[in-house]
Amino acid sequence: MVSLFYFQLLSAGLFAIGLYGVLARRSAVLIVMSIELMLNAVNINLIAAASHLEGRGSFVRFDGQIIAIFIITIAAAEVGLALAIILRMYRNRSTVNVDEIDIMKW
Amino acid sequence: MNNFDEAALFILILVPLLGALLIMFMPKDRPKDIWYLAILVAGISLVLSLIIFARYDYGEGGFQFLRTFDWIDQPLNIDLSLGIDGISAPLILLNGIVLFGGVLISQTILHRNRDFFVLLLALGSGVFGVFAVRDLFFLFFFYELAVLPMYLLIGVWGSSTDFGTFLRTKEYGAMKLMLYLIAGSILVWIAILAVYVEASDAGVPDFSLTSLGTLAESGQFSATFQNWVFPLFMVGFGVLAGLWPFHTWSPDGHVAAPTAVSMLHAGVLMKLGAYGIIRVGLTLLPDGADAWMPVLISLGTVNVLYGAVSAMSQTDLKYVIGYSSVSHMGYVLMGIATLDRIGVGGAVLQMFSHGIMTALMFLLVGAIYDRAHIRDIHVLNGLSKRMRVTAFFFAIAGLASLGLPGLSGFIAEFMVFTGTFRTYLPLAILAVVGAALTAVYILRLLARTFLGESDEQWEHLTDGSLIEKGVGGAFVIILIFVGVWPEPMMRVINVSVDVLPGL
Amino acid sequence: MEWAWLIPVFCFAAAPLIVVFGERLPGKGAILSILAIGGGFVVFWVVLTAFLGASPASEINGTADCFTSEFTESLTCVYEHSWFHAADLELVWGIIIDPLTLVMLGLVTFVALMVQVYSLGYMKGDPNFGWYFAVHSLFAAAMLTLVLADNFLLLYVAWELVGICSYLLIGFWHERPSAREAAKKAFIVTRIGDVGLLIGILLLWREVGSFSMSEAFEAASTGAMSEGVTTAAAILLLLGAMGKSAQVPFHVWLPDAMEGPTPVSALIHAATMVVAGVYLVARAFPIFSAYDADPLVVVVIVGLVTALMASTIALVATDLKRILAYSTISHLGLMMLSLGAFGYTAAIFHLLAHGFAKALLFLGAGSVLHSTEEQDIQRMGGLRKVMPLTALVFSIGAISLGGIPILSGFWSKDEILAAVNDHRNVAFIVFALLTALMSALYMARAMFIAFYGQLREGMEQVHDAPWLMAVPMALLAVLAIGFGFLSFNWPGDYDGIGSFVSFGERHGFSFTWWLGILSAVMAVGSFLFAWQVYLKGRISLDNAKATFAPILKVVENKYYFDEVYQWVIDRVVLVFSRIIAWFDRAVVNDIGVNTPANSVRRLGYTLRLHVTGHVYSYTLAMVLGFVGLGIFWWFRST
Amino acid sequence: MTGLTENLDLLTPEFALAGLAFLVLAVDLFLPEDKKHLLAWLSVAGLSGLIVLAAVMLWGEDESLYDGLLAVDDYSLFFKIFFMGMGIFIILTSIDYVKQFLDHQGEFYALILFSILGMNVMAQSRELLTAYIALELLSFCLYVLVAYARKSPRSNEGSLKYIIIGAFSSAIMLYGISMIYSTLGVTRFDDISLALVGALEVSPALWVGIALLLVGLGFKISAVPFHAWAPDAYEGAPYPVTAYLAIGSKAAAFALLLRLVAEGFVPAIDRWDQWQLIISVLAGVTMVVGNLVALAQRNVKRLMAYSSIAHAGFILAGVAALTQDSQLASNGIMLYLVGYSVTNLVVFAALIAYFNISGKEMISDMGGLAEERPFLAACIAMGMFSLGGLPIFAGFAIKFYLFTAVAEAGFLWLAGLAIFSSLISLYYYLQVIRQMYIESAPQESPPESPATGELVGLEGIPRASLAASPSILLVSVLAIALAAVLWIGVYPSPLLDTIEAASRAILPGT
Repeated sequence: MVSLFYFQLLSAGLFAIGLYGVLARRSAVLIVMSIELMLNAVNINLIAAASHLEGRGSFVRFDGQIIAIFIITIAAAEVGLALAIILRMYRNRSTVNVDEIDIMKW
Repeated sequence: MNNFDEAALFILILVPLLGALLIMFMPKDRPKDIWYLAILVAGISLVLSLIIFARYDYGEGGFQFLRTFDWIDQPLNIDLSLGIDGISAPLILLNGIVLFGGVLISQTILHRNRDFFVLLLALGSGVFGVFAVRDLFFLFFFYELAVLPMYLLIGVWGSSTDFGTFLRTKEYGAMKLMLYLIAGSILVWIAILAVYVEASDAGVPDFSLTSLGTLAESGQFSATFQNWVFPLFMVGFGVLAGLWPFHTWSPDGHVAAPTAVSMLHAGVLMKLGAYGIIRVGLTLLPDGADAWMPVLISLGTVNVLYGAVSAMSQTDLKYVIGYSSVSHMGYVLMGIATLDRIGVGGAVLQMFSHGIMTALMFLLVGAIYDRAHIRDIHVLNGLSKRMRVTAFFFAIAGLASLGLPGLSGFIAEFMVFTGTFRTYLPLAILAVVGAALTAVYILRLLARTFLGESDEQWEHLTDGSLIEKGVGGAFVIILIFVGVWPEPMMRVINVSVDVLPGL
Repeated sequence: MEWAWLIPVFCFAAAPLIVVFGERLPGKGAILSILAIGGGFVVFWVVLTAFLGASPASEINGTADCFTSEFTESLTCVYEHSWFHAADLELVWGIIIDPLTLVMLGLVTFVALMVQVYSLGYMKGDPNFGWYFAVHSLFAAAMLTLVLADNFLLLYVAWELVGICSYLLIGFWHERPSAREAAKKAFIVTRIGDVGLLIGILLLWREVGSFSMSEAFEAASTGAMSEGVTTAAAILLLLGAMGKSAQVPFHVWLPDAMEGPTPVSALIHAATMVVAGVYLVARAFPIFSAYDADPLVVVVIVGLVTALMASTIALVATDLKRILAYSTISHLGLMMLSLGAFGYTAAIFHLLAHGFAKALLFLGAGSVLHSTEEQDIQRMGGLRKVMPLTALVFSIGAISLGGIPILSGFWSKDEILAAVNDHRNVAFIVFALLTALMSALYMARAMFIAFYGQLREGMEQVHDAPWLMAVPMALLAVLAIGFGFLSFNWPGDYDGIGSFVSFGERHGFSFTWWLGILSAVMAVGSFLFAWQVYLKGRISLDNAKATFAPILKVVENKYYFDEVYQWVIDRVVLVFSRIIAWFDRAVVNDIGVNTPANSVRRLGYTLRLHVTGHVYSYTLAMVLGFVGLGIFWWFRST
Repeated sequence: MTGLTENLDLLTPEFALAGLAFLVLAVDLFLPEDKKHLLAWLSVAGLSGLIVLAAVMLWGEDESLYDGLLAVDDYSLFFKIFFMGMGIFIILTSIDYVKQFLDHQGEFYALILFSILGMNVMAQSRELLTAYIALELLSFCLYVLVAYARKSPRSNEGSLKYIIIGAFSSAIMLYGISMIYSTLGVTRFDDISLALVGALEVSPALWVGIALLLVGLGFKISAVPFHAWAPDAYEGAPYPVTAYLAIGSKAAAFALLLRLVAEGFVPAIDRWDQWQLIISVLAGVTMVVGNLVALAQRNVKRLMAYSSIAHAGFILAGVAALTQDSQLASNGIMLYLVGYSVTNLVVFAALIAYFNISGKEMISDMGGLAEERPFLAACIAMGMFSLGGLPIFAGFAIKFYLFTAVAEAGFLWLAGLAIFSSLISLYYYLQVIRQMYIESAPQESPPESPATGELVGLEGIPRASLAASPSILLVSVLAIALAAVLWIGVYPSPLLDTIEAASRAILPGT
């Protein structure tokens, strides 16, 4: 059985990559994708934790997975919504580059 | 105690507020009727305050007209507890008088006068409230309520003045006044919270001045605590009282303010600060007061001298009187700081006397400004020719301000001097010198503005209207009455000053 | 006798009535005013009679209000009524009736009555006629209160009120800038002295615990009050007295005060108010003379310096009223000198004699002014021919004040010289004699130049005083001549003024022959000399003038007091005031208030740049926030 | 699993609310364009009914559903009624605006109803996932609502920023939840507190988890430094949505935070003692930065955004002051939320009324308003005074109560800071008042945005759609809200009684 620590490491790594993407990318679409990456990191963390928390090896705890499934659903909805808004943005301003999306500031 | 006594203070606070509410619903195109209504409301307030003052039983002393309304329950226990003592009774009367006078002479305000009277009456209600409550929360509540309308009153109906080298716009004056007073009040607020926390640690989580007073008497507030909280009260309330160096809002505010507002501002509002120091500072934190009084009395002395010296070279009538107020409030602060019964009594009387006197001065300045549209004492001259009565009243007010015996200012200042003589001899001498300086600027003002030949440009001026004369005359009579026979006022003040803790 | 309080009350009541109803009263209120002061005069006589008939043993009305003062050793009655109290401060309306008060009452009521009657004529047709009489009433009331007061506070109250009346009357013709300035100056200069007075009074209160004069005297004489405090209090009271009585260096206001109507000068600035300082020192004599009487040394020096200085100026002044003013200052100095030399009786006696004579002189001068509208004596001359009565009374006044024997001035001046001779060293008597000499000289000078000799051109139409003005002058002239006889031991009970008004041991009339003769000779000599110089022109002063030109210049410029004061006011006080005003605006307000306020706002403008509008910087802020939170958390939990 | 669902009926109001939302959507399909505003009235009627239903049905209940995932107690009832009441007023203030400026009216109201459902569940959830889902329900609705002015680039931009930051922060919060879950093994608030009490020391993983959770919630309540989205979203959103963001979403987030802290953290006294300081620092920074930046604003919506950030700081100070043995702080927070929301309602309703007739939202445009529209100006002024914390308005009483609680909990310095920063806030509130009362009306020229030169607030909307005068509806909403502001300011006692009961549900005390 792989120690929970490694899962957590993996999850943290994935989360960090997502985080980097959010900070570094200038395309709104790519930022949303990076966020998806972060959410998946969360899922890994949850499922791994669920499997390790009690009765190691056998899946007696379901709550982690349940949360993960909820997250997947919500993430899908979120992406849909985000893309719709990005589309609207593109229609009006012909750009999705967040550098240029700064009418409102200060 | 009959029913009237129990309800009197509540009604007193409520009348101006309800009046304001009523005026709010008047049609705005009938300014005259609005004015009449405001007079009615202020008149009722005046009558009430007179009755309350007259019914205050100085033989018995202590707090009277007691009434307590539950406001909110545990865990934050706040009651609206009303009651006045000999210190607040004269001030309530003062507010009644000045408010009534202010409303009367605001006949000339026609532009949006509905809003004007609403705000003015709200201010009056706030002041009544401060003097009538015995609860820290409500004291603070009404304190802020009294400050709130000032911004608009000055900002909308005020006037901007260009002094050549610098400009004082009404916006500036109003904003500075408002922020300054609120800045002072936040110190008070913090101090109130500190007192509450301390009292709560001592097992009395309460804002009531009565129970906090008992707590203070039993020595529950440690000296260290008192020493750091008292300056908050002192400076916080001091700002409103024009304590140097936190006074600049006052002259600038006057220069910008319309007449009635100046009257209330100098006449009543500045008294709130001094009253707060007595009512809250001295009552709750006697040790702190003891420790900080040398500072307060020194600042008070600076007030007296600084205000007088500044007033000497001002050219704007309102600046002169504004700085004179700073100077005179210095006597109030000094009197309080003596922690001597004569001194404190003198301070209270000075509050009353100065209130009437300054209100009168601003009234007359307003009358002049309305006609001449200028307040520069280098330009105005010989006004006594055309405005005999105005000049006469102004002279009386000026003389009261320089401490002429026979007028109320003398008695008050004299008592402050005596109190100070017993406690801080060197400062007392400086204070007496300050009184002499007053003569310099008052006489300069009188000589330049009222005496002498008048220019042609002032030939068209007319004397004060009947209302101005009437209100001014009433004020003059009060000044003389109190100056000649202060006993009715003093015996009320005495009973409560005598029992102030820490004296 | 307890009705003495009525004396001022009549006038107190009259003043507001005249102000309010002036236009509707007969004579615009003048009649009321005169009635009031006349009533006061009548009551004064009633009181005087009662006082003379009373004795401590007889206990008027069964009360023990009267007693024999241990200081003056004369009957003293005190009546008090509570005014107000605050804590342990008890204030009373209280009147004291003793010889000193009585003689002052007599002087004030009489001269005020005379002057008011005179004013009926003098002020006729003035637009502010009623106002004039209202202030006069108020003044009389305050002055009477001042002399009646039995406690220092009431005295101070009256003291200030006479000051303000003086201000109002000096500035009566305020359209004239000089009158305006003079009024202001008078008030402020005396006010400076008043600061001392008030401090002194409060100091006494601090020590004694009461404003009562008798208690203060008690404390001073029994030693309950330390020597230092007593001396300090005396000096402070003296400051007030110097201000009011125009002693050097506070004398500058009095000559300028001549801007007021002349009857005002006669009443306030010659006979009554200005002597209040002398009265105060006399009244507080137990304090001055307590311990080693050190304060009296100051008094005597102040008096001498004032007397000398003012008389020299009077010698060279050319304005008739100013000559009289400087003469007044000089004589006030003499009174102080006398007091400083323990000449209590002499001082008071001179006060009275001078009061009548100087009032007379002023009224005479007023009469001249009234008809010629000329003040400069160099443009007068020979007025005797057109206004004989005025010339006559003026001459009587001048001779009396100049110290020509058997007129009242001679006797009073002689008493002063005797006192100085008895109690002070020889330098004082020399200078005092010098002053007396000069006083005769300038009186003679003014008298001869103005009234005798050739009538000036353009003065032919000048008329003499109307009867309303003449009668008061005549009455005063009688007193100027005959008042001095009161100093003698008359047959019967009366042992001279010294037995009535005295401090300490009573003494009857005594005459130091050598001094009396010397001064008489000097006075007569002076008049003769002046007669030669100014009238006959036989003696020319041009050589002397040339020799003493530098000194003369100093004297003509009044020793530059005004210039120095003006410089101090312009260059020190006003500049200081402007600096403070600037400081208030630029430092306290702009730097102290606006700067913090503006920097907060500027901080806001700077801070808002952190919301860049770019979404990645928002996320970065969140990440940084988390890192900060984590670090903080780490520190907290470990 | 019958035990989990046996008292499902307690959720009737929520089900009904969801049903109402769907009903609105369904009816929307059949209504002609000019009758769409009836949907608003339908929603209002439905919500009113639900308030009555909830009050009657749930009064005094103290139950737990789904094995402690949801709580039906006085606390949740209080917030339910509060949210639905606010919802009613938001809808009422929106009607005119939506009719004039927006398309797809029906869905607008449905979204608001859905978001209220999310808020209701937020207030009653006692478990992290449930809370999260409810939060997302609210957020999704808000994302759409912010973007509702489809043609306006500002609306698009605000929404885009909002959703990106929102998604990002939900990822962060979920990561935090997952860390808590993996270290403590629990997600229910009471279990968290038990686990915290039991744990000897807090492992780094756990504090990372809790910190991340705080960041996520910090985003929702717009605490500095997680606030930067708020000004943009507020400014970009259609006016009623801005109001809704300021009033509804913030209150809901605090309802959740309050329950989380009170039930999850406070009982673990030792830990909470340490964390209080962290939250108080966060609160201090939030109020100071919010108020300072607000000084520099020229757009009134943006100003209100920063103002709401500052107020979040005040409330957060109350959160820091929560203690086990006193309900003072939680009372203070709830009172503050109510008072603040009502005040904001007054301000926003008046601003919306002004916008409806002028299409302007820059502060400088508001000159002379007191002359032209005295009532609107008075409402805005009173609201501003109230926000600035002056009596006789709600702002004073609620601030006093809350700050007293903060001081009483030992954070006198924080109370002092709060008081000081409300002084700063007074300056910008007064600037608005000054503009309306003292300045005269500006010269007639189209308001320009300093950044782009486009029309601010009216992009893509024909100017002809402006109304001639404020509708009676808005005026009556204003009157009612104003009365509430005064009532809370003058006599909050009855309200406090209710709040007291709600507090006791989450903080039973000792």
